Amino acid sequence: MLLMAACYGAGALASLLARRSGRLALGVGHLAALAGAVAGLGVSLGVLLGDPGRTLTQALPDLFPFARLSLAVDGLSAFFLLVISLVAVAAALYGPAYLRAHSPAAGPARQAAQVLALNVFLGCMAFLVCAGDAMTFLLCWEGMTLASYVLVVSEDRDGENARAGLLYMVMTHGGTALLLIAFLALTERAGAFDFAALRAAAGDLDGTTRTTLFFLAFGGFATKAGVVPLHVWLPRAHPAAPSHVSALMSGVMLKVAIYGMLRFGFDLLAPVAGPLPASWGWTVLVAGTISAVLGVLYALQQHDLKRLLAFHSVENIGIILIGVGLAMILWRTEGAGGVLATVALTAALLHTVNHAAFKGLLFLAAGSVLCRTHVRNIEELGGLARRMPWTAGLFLLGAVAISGLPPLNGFVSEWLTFQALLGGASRFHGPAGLGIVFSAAMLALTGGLAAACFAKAFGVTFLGRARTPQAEHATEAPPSMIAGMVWLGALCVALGVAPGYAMRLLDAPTAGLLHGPGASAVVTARGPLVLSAGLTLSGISATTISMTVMAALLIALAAMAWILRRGVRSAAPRTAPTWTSGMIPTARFDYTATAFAKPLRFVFAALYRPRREVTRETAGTPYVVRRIRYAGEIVDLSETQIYHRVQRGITALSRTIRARSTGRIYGYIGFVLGTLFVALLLFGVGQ
Amino acid sequence: MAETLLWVLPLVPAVTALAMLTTRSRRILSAIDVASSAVLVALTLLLAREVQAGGPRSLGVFRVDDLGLVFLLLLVVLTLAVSIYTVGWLGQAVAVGNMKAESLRSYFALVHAFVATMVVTVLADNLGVLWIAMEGTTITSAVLVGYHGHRHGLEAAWKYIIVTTIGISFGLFGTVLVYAAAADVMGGAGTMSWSAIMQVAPTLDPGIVRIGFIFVMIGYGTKAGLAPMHLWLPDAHSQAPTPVSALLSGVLIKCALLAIIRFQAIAAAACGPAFPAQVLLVFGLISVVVATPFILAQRDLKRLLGYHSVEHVGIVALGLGFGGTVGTYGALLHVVNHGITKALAFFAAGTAIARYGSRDMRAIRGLLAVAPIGATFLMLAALSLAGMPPFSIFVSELMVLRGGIGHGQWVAIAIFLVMVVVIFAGLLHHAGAMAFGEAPAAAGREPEAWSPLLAMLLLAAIMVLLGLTIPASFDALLQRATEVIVG
Amino acid sequence: MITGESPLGLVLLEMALLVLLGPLVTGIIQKLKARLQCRQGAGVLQPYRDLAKLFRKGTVQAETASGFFWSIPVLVLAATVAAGALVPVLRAGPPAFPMGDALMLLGLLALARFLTAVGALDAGGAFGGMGASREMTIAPLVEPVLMMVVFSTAVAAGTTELGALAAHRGTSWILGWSAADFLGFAAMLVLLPAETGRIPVDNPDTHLELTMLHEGMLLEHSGPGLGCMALASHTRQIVTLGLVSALFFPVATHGAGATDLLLGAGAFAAKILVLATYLALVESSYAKLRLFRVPQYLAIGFVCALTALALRIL
Amino acid sequence: MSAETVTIIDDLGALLLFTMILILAAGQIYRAIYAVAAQSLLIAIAGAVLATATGNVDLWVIAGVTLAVKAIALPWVLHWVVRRMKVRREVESVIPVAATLALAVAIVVMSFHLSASLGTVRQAITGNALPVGIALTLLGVLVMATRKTALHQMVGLFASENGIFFTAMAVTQGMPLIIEIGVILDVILAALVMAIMVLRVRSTVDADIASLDRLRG
Repeated sequence: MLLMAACYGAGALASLLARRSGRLALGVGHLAALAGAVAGLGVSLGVLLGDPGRTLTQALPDLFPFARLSLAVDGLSAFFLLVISLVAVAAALYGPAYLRAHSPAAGPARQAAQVLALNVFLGCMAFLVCAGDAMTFLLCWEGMTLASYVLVVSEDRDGENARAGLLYMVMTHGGTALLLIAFLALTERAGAFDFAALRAAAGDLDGTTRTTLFFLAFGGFATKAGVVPLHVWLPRAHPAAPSHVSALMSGVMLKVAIYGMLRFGFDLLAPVAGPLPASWGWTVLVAGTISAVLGVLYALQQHDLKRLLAFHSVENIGIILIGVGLAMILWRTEGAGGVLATVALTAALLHTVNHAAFKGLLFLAAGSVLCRTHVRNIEELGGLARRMPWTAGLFLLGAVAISGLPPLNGFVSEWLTFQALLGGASRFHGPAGLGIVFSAAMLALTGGLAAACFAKAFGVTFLGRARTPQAEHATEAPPSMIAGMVWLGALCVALGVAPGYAMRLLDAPTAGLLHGPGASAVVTARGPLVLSAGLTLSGISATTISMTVMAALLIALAAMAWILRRGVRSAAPRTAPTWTSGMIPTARFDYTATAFAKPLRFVFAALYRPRREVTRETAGTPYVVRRIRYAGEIVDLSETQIYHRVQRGITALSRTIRARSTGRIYGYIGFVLGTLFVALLLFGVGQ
Repeated sequence: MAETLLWVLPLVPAVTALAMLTTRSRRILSAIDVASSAVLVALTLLLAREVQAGGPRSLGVFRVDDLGLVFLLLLVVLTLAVSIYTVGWLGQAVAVGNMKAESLRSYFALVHAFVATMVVTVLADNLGVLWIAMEGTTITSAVLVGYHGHRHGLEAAWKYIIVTTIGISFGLFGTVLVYAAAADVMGGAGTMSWSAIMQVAPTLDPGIVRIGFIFVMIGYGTKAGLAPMHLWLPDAHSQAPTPVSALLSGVLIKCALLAIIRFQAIAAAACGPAFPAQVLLVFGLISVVVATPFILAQRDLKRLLGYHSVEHVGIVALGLGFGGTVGTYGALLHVVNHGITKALAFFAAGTAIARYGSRDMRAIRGLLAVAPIGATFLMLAALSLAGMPPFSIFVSELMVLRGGIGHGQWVAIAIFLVMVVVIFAGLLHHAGAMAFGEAPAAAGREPEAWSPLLAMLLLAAIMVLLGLTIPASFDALLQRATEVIVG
Repeated sequence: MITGESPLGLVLLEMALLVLLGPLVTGIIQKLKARLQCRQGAGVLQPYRDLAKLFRKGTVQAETASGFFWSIPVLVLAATVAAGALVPVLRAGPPAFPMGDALMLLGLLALARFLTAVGALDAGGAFGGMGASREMTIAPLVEPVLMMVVFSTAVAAGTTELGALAAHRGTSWILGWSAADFLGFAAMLVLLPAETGRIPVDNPDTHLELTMLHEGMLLEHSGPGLGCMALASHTRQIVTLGLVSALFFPVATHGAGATDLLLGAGAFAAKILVLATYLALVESSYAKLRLFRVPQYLAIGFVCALTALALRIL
Repeated sequence: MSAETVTIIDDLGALLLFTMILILAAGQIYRAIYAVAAQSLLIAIAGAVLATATGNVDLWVIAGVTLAVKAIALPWVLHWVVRRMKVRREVESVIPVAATLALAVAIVVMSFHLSASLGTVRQAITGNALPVGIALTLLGVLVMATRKTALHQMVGLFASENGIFFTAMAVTQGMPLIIEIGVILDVILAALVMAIMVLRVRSTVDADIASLDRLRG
């Protein structure tokens, strides 16, 4: 673990020293990051595969007299450390080439600053999940925010990024304020900062305080995780960062917030015995469902590739939260509740790592498109599949995975979530059960919409004709970037085809957190090749699937179909222009993303509040139309309805107050006199 | 040894002030300036070691205890930083014509007289001497505020001297009342020595002490810039020459706070700790709340920093008001942290203003492009002022919060946090707008002068260090200082 | 190989059976439609002839199409057929070796649909995109409802595995149905045309570019590729019908004797015929809906399914 | 302390309040200055009375210094500045004089109510010196808050400091001499600086320094 720290530290330091030569800084810094990630992998695997219940602790130097700093890696921490390290490896492989290729204009100082921030960012995240006390947690939490802020604003210094960074900082800072209260309320009870003491101090909390603290913490973490309606910063900040950092922010940083929720909900604040208060789980479940649906709906209407991906992060966080909330509802309920809670938590954690894998992959692919074309609006791309085959193929892989389609990993975790939801529904009769099933239906809707969205994203970006010269002259990304993507793509396939083996890694977190059966005991009871989830109380009639067999079957069938496809007389295909009712096809004939998403915009108009304006240029008579200009936009409801109003309100208020102040000195004196008068009346009169 | 130091310390700047009048050469003046500040630092460290070894020392009307030592350290460190900064700043100011080359010596003399009075306020044991020195700071710094001599400067100086003099006269009235109570108890020739009064504090008449404390609170609170008596502060701090602004914001208001703390100790002993805590809490909250809108809608960079001082003094008052060991400790730590950070902020702002020739933040754009190092320092200072780790203010605000939560002051905590977040937004908005974007053609692109950067580096180093750790010796000092207050 | 608790071999046999019978079902539906519209109509084997012809032809490929285009039909066909492996045809009861459940089945169909849409976008040109866009608009609305129908039976059975579901329902046919079953079945009947791409949601016969959904996506495919796509859509249709029958009126013969299998086969044929007739009736008695009326139409199914679930759970 | 001393002090206090009201109501700057001088004279007398009563020598000195500085020197300085500046003699008040007087009444009532609520303070400070002192101090500031010209603000400042002096003298034990001297010196220094500023503004920008209000918000 110290090795990991050393590596990140060395990376930061090296990039600081090497600020004269950007190339060196990039190389060394990313190398150090890679080493740190590998070390992190080692640590986490060591804990996860070691004997369950073992906690790796490591005292840190006492920096502050009032708090003893320490690291404590238990199953949960190790799992999230694993997620972080997995993506960090890809980012470290991908980073140098990207930074060089995307912004060659950037001076060495700026590149060095970026690498420095990257190392700090990774280090803070790794230490955050390993933190054994509140102080370390808070310091790393803010350090993580600060480093990512630097990365966001450093990408290119135009106002847009600065605004995105500002919004990001302010909202997360607000979240941190909530966290501060939640933490300090515990530390002041405990008189110490380490988690063990907090756990003990939370033992004798009364119900209302406990719930209040949980909601404070949940609010704080939800801001970071981008839960609707606290998500507005996310689709701005994530795209603004360099792409491998976007991958880290979307794929990992949001998960750190999930870690915080789990740590608080199941560990620190959990009552000594008995189930959690019902309000916790239901809040999380509802928040998750709303985020999932709204996230994908807004993603559908985005034409900025990275923004689209960022909105999908909102969606996937929602899916994870559905699992978490369900686990909270079911935990320590009688009967097979415990088992079901394990299934739900397993689904959530599995989706956590899955989302890290495919969202990281997608962001990296989007990044290589970006650094080759310098265009983020997919309307201006197209036809890239023939010029960047690797990128296109890997993006398609990620698209299938994130759409929750078999045989890739997205399907597995969504399947587990569905099973858990059904189990919950069969346990709770009455409205509770109905609510659970309804969120299952919403989850299904989410999956379908995600598929639609990525059909659009992939099709419009990579297929058809190139719409602009940038897309026309794109070339394949350098091999080191491809390597980073391939690593994540391999993860997607492996987790999809053989998920049973991943369950082994989930044992420690699930068992450690729920004090119940481990993941593999429940989900892969029939061997690693078979996933099963017991729905009934007894868990007798369990639903079982085998991703492995299904993948094998698919391959076999594909082989047969391949032969069939070659046809009886295998002649090379003639090529001809695309059929466009007999006209000569041009790029303008291709279906645009706007047009693709239009029907869904109609269907969900209530949520989008679409605004469109059509301007016609007619030649004298309205019947002869020279040109039609169509402009349309959709608004983010929470943004326009909540944030803009609040912001406008505060600004207007302060403007007026400031305008009121006349710089007259007798006014100043009057204030002093009045204050004294009032103070004497209030405090002076003897009781 | 320590006793001699007690009278040597105020003498150093006083003598320097006189020595300044003997020469006109800028180089020599700056040399003397830096040298005497360095001597001051050295002597203070010596004194600190003595006190750490042998406890509080007193000599006549002077006395140094751990509480005073905290403020003294802040004072001398900032003085040194200011001296280093002034070297480069003067060059630019004279070049532009803000400072007249022939009148420099009076400027230096006034600055050191100002420092001398502040040293006396920190070291004073006799409450009367404390008051006299405080009024002395007002007079000297008022002249410095109006030093540029243009209309705005004089206006600010007038407001400053009038309002603070009123405040201080209230302070005198409070002092008289407390003295009356003490003299009544002691009988015979009563004394105004704080340490002596503390001996008998529990037996003082609570009623009269209460009124006395209110007068002191309003009076020295005016000087400390607590709302709603703060109105002069943004004017004065924004119009003064940048080094003076740093001293005003960084040290002077802290000296006033020290005076309040001394009387708080007496009042707490006489009327029970609840009463002064309550008063401090109210004024702290008012300050934090009142500062917010002016920070959000501010256009003038230095006024922004001025209002920020109001907020942070409010935070210190909150910490004292929350009371208890934790809260008081946090308050003292915050005094130091804010002093360092605010001086850094003023330095960075001063260089930026000199570069763009305007204090209007809408005119300052793309600082990172034209002055990367200074811009980085500005951003660091802004982030620290906003309470971001790993910078020092985060730690002290954390301590203050702990104090509040420990005493269950939920309402105060809620208001405090909301305001802090809003201010964070405003400050970061302003800082980001200045740092990023495209720099106007008018902006000076000459390389950055070394001495201001050196001064900023010194302060930034302390800032980050205190954000990452609290050295054991410093912690021990703060602990003992806390005991002096809380008992 | 044919012995044991419905082993892998039997599963594969059933799958092959579905693939072979898929075109026949289409043929029958066409024939019935023709009859209902007082036409002679082509023979029921016409789809087979079309397929044979297509596989004999050469390929014309759009010049803008990328490397993916060639493999799209392969993957689509594979996914659809794999879905076929999950439908209990001859008999009920969970297979000895688990492969997948209803969710997996729906997932595979969704995968096929996704790939089809991608392929449609590959050639460029307006019609493919139009078809893909509309298909991907309808699909997200259909899938949740389908899942809810599945859930409405799964909640009772405690599993989403079709074989186990069928076994749980046992031989209790219409007689044993509860209100929830009726509503669920109603929802399924509403969804069937949408899922099989038929009037009133889609029109399989038209090649008028502006009205077609599924056909629009196939415009650029030709020869064996088109053959694969056609075969895939035949299979998809029969798989959907099989899903309905497995959910609502399965045969449940646990024996593995030849008689049981024959009985199962007969029952299956009967069920498929009934559903095919229903589709034919609907197609020839309704007109195609405008695209933006389709959501309202599907809403009926949604309400039915939700009510079914409510009844099942409350 | 003998009862008649207390009564004398109380009478002096009443007179002081009367002079303060004169300052508040003064229509012309000169009147205000004369009133301050008279007030300082009364303070000096009070000092003398207390000195005889307590036999405290310091008080004699203080009384003398007060007489010299506050009753003669400062009023003269003010007078000189006024002549030097040739300001309009009329008082420009922020709020009507009637309202000012009403506020004054409120302040006086408050201070007496305040000290009445204290009880045992009476031994510490002679007679009604405490409430009178509070009232004088606040009233002096009230003058500053309700007048627009710089000179009036200086006048008000001195008046309010008279209040402080009165209370300080009335502290039964008397204040340490050195402190009193220091305080008075400070007051003189402040007065000089203020006077310089006033004149400087008058000379550079032809305006009353107290009427500058460009710095706001």
